[in-house]
Amino acid sequence: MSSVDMYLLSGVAVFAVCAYALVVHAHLIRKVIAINMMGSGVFVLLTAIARRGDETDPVPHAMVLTGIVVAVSATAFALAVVRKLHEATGHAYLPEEGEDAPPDGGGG
Amino acid sequence: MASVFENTNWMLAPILVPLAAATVAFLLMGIRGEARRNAQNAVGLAAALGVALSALALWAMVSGGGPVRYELGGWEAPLGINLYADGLSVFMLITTAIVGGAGSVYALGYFSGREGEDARRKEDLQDETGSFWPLWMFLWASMNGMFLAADAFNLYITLEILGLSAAALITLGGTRMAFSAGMRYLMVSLLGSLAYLLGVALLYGSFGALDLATLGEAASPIPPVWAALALISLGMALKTGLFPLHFWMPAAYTSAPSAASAILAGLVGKASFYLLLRVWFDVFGGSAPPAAGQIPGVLGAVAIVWGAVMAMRQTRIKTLLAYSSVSQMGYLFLLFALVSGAAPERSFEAWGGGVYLVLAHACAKAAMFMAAGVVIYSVGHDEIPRLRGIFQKLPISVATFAVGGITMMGLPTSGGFTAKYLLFTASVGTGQWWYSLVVLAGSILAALYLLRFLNPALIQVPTAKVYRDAPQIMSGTAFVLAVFSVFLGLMSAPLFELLSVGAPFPSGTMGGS
Amino acid sequence: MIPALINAASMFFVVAGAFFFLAGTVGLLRFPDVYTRLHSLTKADNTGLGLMMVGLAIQSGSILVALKMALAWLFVLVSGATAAHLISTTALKSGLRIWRKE
Amino acid sequence: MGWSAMLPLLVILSSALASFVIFFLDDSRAKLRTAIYVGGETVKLVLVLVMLRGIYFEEDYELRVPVLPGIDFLLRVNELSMLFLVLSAGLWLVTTVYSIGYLRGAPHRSRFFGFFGLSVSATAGIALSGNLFTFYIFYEILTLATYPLVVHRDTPEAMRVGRMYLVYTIGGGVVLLAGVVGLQLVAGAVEFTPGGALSGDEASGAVLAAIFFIFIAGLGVKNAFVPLHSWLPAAMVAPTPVSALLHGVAVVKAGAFGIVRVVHEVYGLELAQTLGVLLPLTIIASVTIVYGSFMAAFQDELKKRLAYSTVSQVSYIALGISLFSLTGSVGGVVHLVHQGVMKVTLFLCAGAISETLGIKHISKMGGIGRRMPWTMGAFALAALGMIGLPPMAGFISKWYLGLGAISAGQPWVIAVLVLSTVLNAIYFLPILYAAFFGKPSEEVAEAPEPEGRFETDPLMLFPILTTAAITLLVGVFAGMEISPLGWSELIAGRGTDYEPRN
Amino acid sequence: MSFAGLVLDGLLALSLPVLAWRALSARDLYRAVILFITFGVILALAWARLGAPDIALAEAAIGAGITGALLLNTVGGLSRKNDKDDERPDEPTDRVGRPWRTRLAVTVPVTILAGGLAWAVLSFPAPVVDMPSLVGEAVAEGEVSHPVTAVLLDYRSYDTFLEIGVLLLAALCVWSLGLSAVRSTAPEAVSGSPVLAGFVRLLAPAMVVSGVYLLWAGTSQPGGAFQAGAVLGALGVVMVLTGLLVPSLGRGGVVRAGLALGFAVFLLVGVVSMLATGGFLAYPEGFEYGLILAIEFFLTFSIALTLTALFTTVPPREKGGGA
Repeated sequence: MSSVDMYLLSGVAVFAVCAYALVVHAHLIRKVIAINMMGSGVFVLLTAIARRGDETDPVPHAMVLTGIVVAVSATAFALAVVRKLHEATGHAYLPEEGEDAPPDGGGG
Repeated sequence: MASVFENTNWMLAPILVPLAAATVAFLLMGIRGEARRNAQNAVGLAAALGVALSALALWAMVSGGGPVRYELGGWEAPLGINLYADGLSVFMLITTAIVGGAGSVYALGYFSGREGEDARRKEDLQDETGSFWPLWMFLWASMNGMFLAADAFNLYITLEILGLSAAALITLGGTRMAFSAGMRYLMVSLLGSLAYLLGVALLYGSFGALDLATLGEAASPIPPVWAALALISLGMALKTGLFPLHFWMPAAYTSAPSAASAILAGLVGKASFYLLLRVWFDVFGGSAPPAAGQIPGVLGAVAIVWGAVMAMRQTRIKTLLAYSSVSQMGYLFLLFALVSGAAPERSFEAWGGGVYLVLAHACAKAAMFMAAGVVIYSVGHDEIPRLRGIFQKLPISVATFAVGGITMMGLPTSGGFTAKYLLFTASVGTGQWWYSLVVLAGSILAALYLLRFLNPALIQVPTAKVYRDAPQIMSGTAFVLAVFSVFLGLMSAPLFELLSVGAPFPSGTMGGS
Repeated sequence: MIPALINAASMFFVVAGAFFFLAGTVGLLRFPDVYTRLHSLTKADNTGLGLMMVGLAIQSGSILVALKMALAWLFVLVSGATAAHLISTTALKSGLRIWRKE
Repeated sequence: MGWSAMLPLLVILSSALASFVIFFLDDSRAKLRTAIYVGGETVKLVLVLVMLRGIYFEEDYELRVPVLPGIDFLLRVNELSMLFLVLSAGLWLVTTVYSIGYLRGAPHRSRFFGFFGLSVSATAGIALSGNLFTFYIFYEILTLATYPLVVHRDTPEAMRVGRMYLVYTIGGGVVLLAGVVGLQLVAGAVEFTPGGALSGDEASGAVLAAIFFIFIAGLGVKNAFVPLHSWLPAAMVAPTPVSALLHGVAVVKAGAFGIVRVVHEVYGLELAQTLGVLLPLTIIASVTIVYGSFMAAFQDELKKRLAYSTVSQVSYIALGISLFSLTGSVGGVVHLVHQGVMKVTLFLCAGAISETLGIKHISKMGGIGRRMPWTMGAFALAALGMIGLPPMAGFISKWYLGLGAISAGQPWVIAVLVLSTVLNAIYFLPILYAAFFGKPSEEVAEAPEPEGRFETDPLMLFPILTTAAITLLVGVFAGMEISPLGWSELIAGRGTDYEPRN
Repeated sequence: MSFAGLVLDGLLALSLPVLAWRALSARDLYRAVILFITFGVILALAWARLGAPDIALAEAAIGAGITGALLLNTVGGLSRKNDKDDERPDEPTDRVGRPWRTRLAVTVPVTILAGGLAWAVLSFPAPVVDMPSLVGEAVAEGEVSHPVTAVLLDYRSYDTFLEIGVLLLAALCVWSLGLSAVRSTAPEAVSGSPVLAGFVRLLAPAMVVSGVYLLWAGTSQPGGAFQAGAVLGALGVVMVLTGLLVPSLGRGGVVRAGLALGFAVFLLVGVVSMLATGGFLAYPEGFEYGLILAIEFFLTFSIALTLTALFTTVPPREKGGGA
């Protein structure tokens, strides 16, 4: 097994582990971390793909750079919503399904 | 005249105009009060006009000269990024131009509440931070960008813009429910885009290209391609809200400000569906196993029934509409089963029917959410049991609901009828008659859930109190849009001509033998 | 002859640096409280890294690279010192007792 | 696209546009509303008469707009269209005048008249559609336009019935759609053609027969075939003019008219006979006729009795059509008109009675003939017609049906007709007896004296007298070429070598 | 590749999923965030090994650095809130578990997913398009010699343009929530420390210098607007943390203009080049290098400012009243 293969599998493993955690954990910060790292898994995969041939392929590198910036943007917004939700409800969980009924009176 | 339309730079206008408007509206956030609202309104409306004009220009260009390709930065694919417009792209652009334009006009009234005004749902009336317009413009640009993109990674970025701005629009609702719904949507959206990105990575790993056309030529039935198809489908089904991945939808559509709900329910879900269409038929064309289409097909069929049954059990207009969306989205997914069915000559019918429903449903559902917004604006809530006899007070909005319902039920002469007629024909024609039963059952179920609101609303003893009159422009826009959706069935000929430009299936005679 | 000497010197410095790292890590694990752990960590890391840098600088054979390494070491020194200071101050202010032998 | 192509569209639009304007009128602007309405009607009637003349002289009116590739929106006029069109336009006028009196001072009149006009436009569309696709479109519009009329009273009961009505009719529409699509798939675009559009080679006989029964099931809801009929008696909660419209002109008739179209102009009598689908239809119709008559006899509420009577009478049309005999067809087609005229008269009378005296039940109608002689006279005329007394309209229909049954070799149908006639007599004659010869009931005795010169609102009385007169006239002058009977013979005879008798 | 290199790669590749697992199942959220940052650092190492120094730099600064700071800040904000009203002691030290049935129900599909993906990535065919040589040929003809920069700002400049839009959008989204400033999570002792302030004063010029260097070097070697912006953004975060910058970052109009500047310049260059050459972002002959550098300059500025703004989350203060 070559280095590239190992990194390919590593990226897949990171993606899968984080997908599992994303579903299983309830705390929103954990979910945000999970999604962020899931993205990293894809980036590892892309970088490994770039390394396959004789020359390094710069296009996946550009994709990953873009992806990192997008990921930090999304993470920042997600964390801000977590804070807002925490301000409003006092906790950082999403209501389970069925609990989505309007919690704050008629206005909903 | 013709020479103006031949300039392919038109293709950038639907993307750049809203982006520029978003930037200007963003800068205008600094001004306070009435002045900001007026300035942002002007910018937004100008952009809406620009998008509409450019969509028309593209319509002329594409129907005149066939599909158009644009090389960004002057770089040929696969090195550079291309834009590509065929009939489907332009059709989707027109959809956003119509529904987005109506949404923009509606927003003029919706966010016109004055500070300090007695408002039970303050967040519905004021956009205190002035974020609605820039967010909506980003959202619009991302959708248009998606419809014109010909590059897999570029699509990923537009998906992300779409997800972020849509989530932010939901949280503008400002309630606890809005924050949790916005958060849930953000998660779903990010997860969906990541699944898509992983799919793209697999495709790049297999073929070394991102250009959709290049990928389409190269695609072959090998494990990475199957995995990519599965991941992309999963991600987009999640973002579109296909049963059973629709769990985020009701809360999101309910708690967003109604101006945003209309846009979200009308357009945003359709964008990811568009992507699905592109990927399935333009990229993977022949490499998907024929039975694969049965998975979305069956789930869509279940969604039609499940969504309608759930809609019947709701006590709020907006949740009812949201579950109705679950049901109507199900119709869209039928086409995957029908296209991969036994009779290839029926493919264009099924495909075109699904695509036409996108437009029809977008108009009708947006109009109905707008009408719900008028109710909330005027009455302060949208709880059906407390809205008995509301017809006496808000006749136009109830009428909007009823007229929009015609499309939901798929009755003539609505666009919903045309679409469901074609889906029906295709399902019988491909020998998959069980889908035709679902199509028909969905119509009756739709009638039942619509009556859940219409029946009490029409009753003569009014119990609901209207404490404030909504601006006429709100109810008017909603009504016009709903009426438009009912006449869509009569205007289908030119639109289908447009759709046949660059369609993945030959468009023969439809509905015939 | 010269290359052999250079290699030997460089190896000596790197191994010495590694030893300091090892010692620092043992300290981090074995020492009883925040303050002593910080002590072992910063001392060991600063010295260990310095020695390694020297070893590698000799190996590189370029003044420019050696200077860059020195600069990097300098930054680590400064930030390590600042961080250690901040952690210890915080620990003191939040009332963590200093460990004393019973 | 010339004048003659636009004419069918104008016929539909004349009432539709008037309705649209009326929606936006305030309820209090009664005069303006009436003016617009009557204006629309007059225009429509004139256009219809122009077309009638044109058809008589064998002119073509056709409007074709492609909607989807391969599917056209098609309006085309032929003799059968005209029969239904004249019926609907004429009775609409009468019913409208009646409604103005009936609803005087009631709320939501703009809404009422708006949808009333829309319903009639849809009916005109049904009459004029030239292919199944267009027919289906108007069929569904009719459903939607009549729903607000059914729930017009806005009571919870009305809402419940409204939901039932919608579920039944939309369900029926959906099944009809299935038939339309099915036929489209096997035979392409099917246009209504006298003598039948299908050749029988399009698909196997089983498939064609299956599609035929899908059509019958879809149309049978509006046509109120047993067991799809229960919405019809329930829909009695609607105001009386609406009931008259539903029963006599629009909804039920749309179903019956559709069956005539399908049997005569899609399949053609010959092909239908070859496929063996006619006999089942005869049986369904017969069962419905007998069942409806039986049920009617047990109702005490006048409108309910009339409703079950409709269930029974409308199926005469299908019965006639299903007999493999031109005479039978003539009977069926002519009953389209005759039943309409008679049933509208009966309903209008029932409405006038309940509005003037507040009486809704037959048991309380004793002696009513002396209080409202003109109304009850008209009622008697129509009821006798229903029973089939010569020379009234109903007699003509039953006579032809009977002849048809014999020539089709189905003599048992005569038994059905006789049984039905006996039942008709059983449920109508007691009313007449009580009304004219019975002891005045309490309600009748205590009823207030008429306020004006007439026994009830003249706007209600004159329409009643008009339709009653027509009931008599179409029977008496059935021999004329221009009478409904003459016209029906013309229709039934097209595409065959049938010679109308004298 | 040497055996030692293979072992190192194996260790790195193995430690990534392990770290991810540890981070996500850590006992409390602080630990989770620290492990997340460690993950980022290891990731940067892996990328350095994979011959992607550009990404390694960006990951270290943005992925581990700024994202880590964001997470810490949020976790701190949440726990601080709990200290105050003490209503729910379940955060941040939670170890939220679902019933084992749920876990099993998740494990099975995730295992299938992982297995399928592994099969897929190990059966990649030889690519149809030889992208490296396509890029190589284009770079040889162009004025920008670093291929990654050429891809980012020339061949795929449209992606980068939209991506800067994403950054601007993120700031807009965060501001639309109308959050108030989290009081610095660091205790008073830290934020008031003269040692720290001195350290930052020492650090600031060095970071500015390295940022500018990265920007300038980017056209010919690893580096560029993203890396430079990330470094400067990290500096901004540190300065906010130590109180050298106010959370609202200054006058509203100026901040807003600063955020939008990079995107606006990009858009403007695109439109102007469309007018000049007839193609969006098709740089006129001979202007390629200059335009790219100009765009990168403004991008660096806006990226740095946006990253700082995302950290503070506070909308800028407007004239004539609090925001």
